[in-house]
Amino acid sequence: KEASPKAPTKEAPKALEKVDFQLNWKITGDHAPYYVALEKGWYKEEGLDVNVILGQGSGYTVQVIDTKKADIGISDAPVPITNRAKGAKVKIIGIIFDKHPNCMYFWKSSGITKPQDIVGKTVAVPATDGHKVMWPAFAKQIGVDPSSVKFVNIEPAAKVSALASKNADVVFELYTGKPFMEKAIPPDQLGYFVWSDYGFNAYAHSYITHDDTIKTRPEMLRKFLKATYRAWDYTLKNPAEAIDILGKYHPINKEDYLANLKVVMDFFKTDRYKNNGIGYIDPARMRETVELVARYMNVQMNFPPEDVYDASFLPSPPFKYNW
Amino acid sequence: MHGNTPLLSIRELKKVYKTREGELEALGSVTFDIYPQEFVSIVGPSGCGKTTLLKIIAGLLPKTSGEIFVDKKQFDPSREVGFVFQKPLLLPWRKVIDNVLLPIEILKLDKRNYIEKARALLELVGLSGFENNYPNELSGGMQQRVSIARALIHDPKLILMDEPFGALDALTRERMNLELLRIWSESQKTILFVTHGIQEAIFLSDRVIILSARPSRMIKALDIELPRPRTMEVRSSAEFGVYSLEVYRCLELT
Amino acid sequence: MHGNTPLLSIRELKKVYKTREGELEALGSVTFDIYPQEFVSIVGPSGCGKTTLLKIIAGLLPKTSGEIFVDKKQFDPSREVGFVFQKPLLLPWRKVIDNVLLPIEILKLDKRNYIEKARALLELVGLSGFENNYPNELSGGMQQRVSIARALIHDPKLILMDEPFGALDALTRERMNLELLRIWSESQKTILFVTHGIQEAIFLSDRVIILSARPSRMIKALDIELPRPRTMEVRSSAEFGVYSLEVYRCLELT
Amino acid sequence: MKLLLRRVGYFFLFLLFWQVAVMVLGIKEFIIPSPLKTLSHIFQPTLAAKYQWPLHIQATLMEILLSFLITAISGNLVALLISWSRALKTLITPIIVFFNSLPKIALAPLFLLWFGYGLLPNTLIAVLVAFFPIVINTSTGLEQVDEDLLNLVRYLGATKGQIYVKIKIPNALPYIFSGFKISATMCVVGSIVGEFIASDKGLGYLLKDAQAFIDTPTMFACLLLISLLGILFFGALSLLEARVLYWMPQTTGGGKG
Amino acid sequence: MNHVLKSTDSLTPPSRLNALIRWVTRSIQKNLNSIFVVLGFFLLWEAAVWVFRIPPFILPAPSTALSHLLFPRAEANYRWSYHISSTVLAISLSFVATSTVGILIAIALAWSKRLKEIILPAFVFINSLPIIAIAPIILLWMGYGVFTNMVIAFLVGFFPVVINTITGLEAVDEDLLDLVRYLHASKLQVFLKIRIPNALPYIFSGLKICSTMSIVGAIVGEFIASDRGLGYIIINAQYSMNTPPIFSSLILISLAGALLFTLVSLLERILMPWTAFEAEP
Ligand SMILES: Nc1ncnc2c1ncn2[C@@H]1O[C@H](COP(=O)(O)OP(=O)(O)OP(=O)(O)O)[C@@H](O)[C@H]1O
Ligand SMILES: Nc1ncnc2c1ncn2[C@@H]1O[C@H](COP(=O)(O)OP(=O)(O)OP(=O)(O)O)[C@@H](O)[C@H]1O
Ligand SMILES: [Mg+2]
Ligand SMILES: [Mg+2]
Repeated sequence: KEASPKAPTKEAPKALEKVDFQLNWKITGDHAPYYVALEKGWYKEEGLDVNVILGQGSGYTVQVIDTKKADIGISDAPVPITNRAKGAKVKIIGIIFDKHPNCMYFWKSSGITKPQDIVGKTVAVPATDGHKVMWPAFAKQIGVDPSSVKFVNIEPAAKVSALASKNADVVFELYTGKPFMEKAIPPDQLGYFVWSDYGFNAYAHSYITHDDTIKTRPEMLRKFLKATYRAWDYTLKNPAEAIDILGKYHPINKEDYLANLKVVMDFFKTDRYKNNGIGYIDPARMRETVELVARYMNVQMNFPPEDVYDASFLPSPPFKYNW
Repeated sequence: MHGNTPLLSIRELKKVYKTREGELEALGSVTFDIYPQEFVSIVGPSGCGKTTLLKIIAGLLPKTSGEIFVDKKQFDPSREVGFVFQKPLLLPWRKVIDNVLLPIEILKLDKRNYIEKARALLELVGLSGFENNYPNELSGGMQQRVSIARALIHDPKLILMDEPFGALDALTRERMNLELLRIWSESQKTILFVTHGIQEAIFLSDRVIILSARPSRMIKALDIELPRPRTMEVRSSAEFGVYSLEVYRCLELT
Repeated sequence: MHGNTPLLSIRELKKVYKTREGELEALGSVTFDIYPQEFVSIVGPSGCGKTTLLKIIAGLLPKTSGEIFVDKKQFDPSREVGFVFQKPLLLPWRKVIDNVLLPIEILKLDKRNYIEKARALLELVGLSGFENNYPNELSGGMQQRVSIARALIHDPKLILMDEPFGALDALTRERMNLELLRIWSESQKTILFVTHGIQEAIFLSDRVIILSARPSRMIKALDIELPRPRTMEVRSSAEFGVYSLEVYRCLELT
Repeated sequence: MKLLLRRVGYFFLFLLFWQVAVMVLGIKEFIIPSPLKTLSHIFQPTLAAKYQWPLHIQATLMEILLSFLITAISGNLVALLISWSRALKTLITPIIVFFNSLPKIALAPLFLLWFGYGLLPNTLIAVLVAFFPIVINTSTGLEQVDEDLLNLVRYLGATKGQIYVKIKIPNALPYIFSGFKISATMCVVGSIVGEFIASDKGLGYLLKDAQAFIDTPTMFACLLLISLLGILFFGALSLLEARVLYWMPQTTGGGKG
Repeated sequence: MNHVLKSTDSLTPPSRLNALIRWVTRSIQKNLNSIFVVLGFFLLWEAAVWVFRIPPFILPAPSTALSHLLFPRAEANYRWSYHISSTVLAISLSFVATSTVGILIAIALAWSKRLKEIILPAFVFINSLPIIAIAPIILLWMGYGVFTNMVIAFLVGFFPVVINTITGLEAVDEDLLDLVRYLHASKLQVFLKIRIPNALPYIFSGLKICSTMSIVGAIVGEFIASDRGLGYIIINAQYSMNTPPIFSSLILISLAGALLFTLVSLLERILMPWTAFEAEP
């Protein structure tokens, strides 16, 4: 197993509990909190020895959690929901972004003025990307036929190129990728629509775990979420320091990542998090998410919406984010 | 010139190869004796089965019928035979001395007892000083001499040589013939020598066995009563010419 | 036996190779004449520069100094020379007849005029019927015969042969010698023949030129006054033995 | 022929073993699907219609063939240049070697930026991947000529052009073909890599799509078809080789592949 | 007594060390040319970037890439030495593992005809798959980490080693086998004394191909299954269109390729001293 170079495991005393934590993707700005928690020793304080593992996408995270190759993972909410319907034993135990970050980018010069203008356009998006998976839902929500656009599969790394070279009219990419888009496309010419501004209200990045882990190691989950949300709280308050810490562990361009993190912070500036604390799972919205998945993505839901999540491990008192 | 008991007796030896196209009678029926310390050559047209014969004697091929025996006992070639092939077949990754010692390793004998012998043999073949060279640092003639030393290392009674000098140029070959005669007389071995060279066969041998084309039979066993040591004078003599004409006749070359 | 004017005169020909290790004097100084329809052989130790000599005559190598001329004019090899190499060097992707016609293509002559000639030459070398075979369907001796036909196709005056039968087994070689003599007398060409085989050289030639080891000089030009046609009886005669002994002496083989 | 039959036999044995293993060990479908399930995604009519196999196979096949064509022509041309002139050789070789050791996938964004997507760029990527072996093999072949074979025509005053046309190029044919065979497989791999970088159809596209939905049977079906394409292509080239190199001694019975 | 040796055969035993040294100096001379060409190529590239004002996200100038490599950056801590050393480790481990396992497999296959008949087609099949396509599946089976990374590199590079080694083991002069067969050599003896040494030149040419592929394999492995190494730097930088470190890494990777190739060639020379005297042009 990989251990980060400066992980506090080195001087580990006796009984730290090992936790394998599967990220959703390679390092992005929103992964800073885990390294903040590691650096400040908050996981250790909780008696946990957390091992952060880089990711391959939400689908991969679900596979890893379902086969118990990791204990906790990050995944886009609809993915575990879909897979639970297919028999995977995974549950959501906490939310990361309170707003859905899915977004579409285009050149302003292309004449797109509203999301519906996407009809007939060429859209570049990695096949394994959450955007592609959730497109049918969003398409129906904005009232267009999901098959009315032409998809081009690309490597995740090629998103910016695809738009910059105008090889695609539209690129689906998280809103958090905006600083990188702006590197290649002048900000005044870059157009974008955040899906959540057009009624796409599903939950997005969430912490998931296996049903068995919920049964056998509830305390661990509780401790993990406590330290993690504490780190989120700290990161949101000290983004520059958080990115500095992240930069100690990974070869990142801090300027780029700080810009990235600052965009991410927008997803935490909601009344829900202000009132209920970061990570809060709103049952109504979760139900909505499940319904969205069931309706628009042709999944047979053979269980009640309450089965897909378990809010009992969230920290109490919650970390209320007051921006 | 022969002793009384043959070193090796070959009786009605036959070999039939089974090929895709059917049976191929390589050796018709061959019968002859070899006596200790004799130098016997075999000549015959290409493809008549000379190599086949040597390989059967060395145990590399099964015979189809006939007998090979020593003192009325079945012949066991493994330690009694040294084989010199047409190509020197030295292992390029081994130094000269280690090439000479190869049979010792294969026979799982104690190598230490043979190192001195290997040196002595290399001296016999005129290669002292080259023990630690690699084969490709030697000329073709030198390589073939190493392979002769190798065939002698485990002290076999009988040396089988299958056109050992076929790949050498004619001048080197003449020299090697003189060398071989010296080695033979010094080492007191028995040699069965296959060649295409009629002059060569006559020059070297006590007896030349002439085989017919396939299926081969012995046309003639020609005793060569030229004086020894053989020199270039012997080779240029009128008697030599008579012997060669005899062989030419047998092979219908005239 | 010679006509009056030489076909080719070679005067104090020298060749020095420049190598990484310094200069290497391959041909010391060689002087001789070849007369029309003569069969001249060159023998000498390996590495003495025989191939070098032929290559210079054929224009494949520049000479270092000396002269090669015909009728007092500079010699132009391109259409006057046919070269037979040690290996047959047939192009495996061409049929026998197309191999024979290769020089015609290279010389950009009209191929149609030569097809009949190619057939005739193949008949001359005893290969009629094999025109449309591929080289790897022929034996080594047959391949070398094709290459002789190829050397004759553009009707050169002089045929240079560099150990053409060196790769053949001795019996086949004897046969090829007889063949070559027949081809030579029928085609009325002049042949300069390099060989290591002393018997071969004497058997074939009107004259044998003996070269010393490097840097090579001519030790002797031996006129062979054996009767023609040469037969195996000639070869086994006492006179033949005398000539060979002479050559052995020159080469210090005795 | 018998060998071929035995191979096919082993292959079915392998499939059977795989099927039994999946069934007995209860391996979940998204880890390894059973061969039956995999094959059903290719042959079962409704599923097959859903995946539009012919469309994707055709797209990939086009890329493979086109890239092979381009590789074969340009690779041999470059090899010819290298062997023709020493100066060109010193100039071109290091650059080719340099590019050969680069992981092409690392340049994915740049490829998209420079070439866009579709048949042409995918073909180009495949060419880039498969280029090297052909250049190496052909130039080796052009250089591995018996010096005496050259002398044979040189003393007749042959021109450089004649030497190439009559001796060097035919002489290099066996090398050229072995380069072809190596490149064939690499063209397949290269085309798929190209499709990964950017594509809107092809087996690589379908494979990625299936991966997104954790649809492992389809992924395996794609992999099966991809390697089938590779093996067929290789086999076709071997047949062609036997045809073109009719003058080579027939030594190989069934070929290596 | 040695009179016959004099004229044609005499050969002074040359020094093998000298030959090795000569070979090394000649190789350096030969590669000097290549180095100049590559330098020229970089200069052209640099000039093109400046003249055509190519924005760095499309193609950074080599000087930019180099400066990222050589000088500490305020905005990022690339920890080059850490990532380089981990990539070097990954490459060496996968190269060593690939070669050893590949050679052992080849020996096993050459030993048993039956085994070869069954397994070799399977290898051909695996070799014809694009490894990056199956990498996610491998990742799922084996999890994240150095070992997975090595497995990926192995799959990319094992084939040439296996094929070449088998060819070498089988390309033995039949007569060479007769040579030991008449002495009743065992199969093991035949392998140890004849077949394996005979295969060495083939093995080395396999290793040379494998050296390039191991590098590609190790880097692809880092793309997919690692959180360190140059491959990881590339993947990370791609996300944020941060091209200079990508090119720094690519330059380093090429360098590693050249280095590994040279090492293999040197090893070949040292392990096969008998080839030192093969005719030099
Ligand atoms: N393994 C084999 N299977 C079938 N036929 C064989 C085999 N080995 C040899 N032959 C055939 O048997 C005949 C005799 O072969 P052999 O090699 O013994 O002849 P040879 O007298 O040594 O010939 P050469 O003088 O050319 O060396 C030849 O016709 C040859 O083609
Ligand atoms: N291109 C070359 N460069 C340097 N030295 C050469 C070259 N070609 C031949 N030599 C050397 O010149 C000498 C004469 O060579 P050449 O091939 O002419 O001899 P040869 O008499 O034909 O020998 P052989 O009988 O073995 O064929 C040899 O010592 C050889 O090593
Ligand atoms: Mg034989
Ligand atoms: Mg010569």
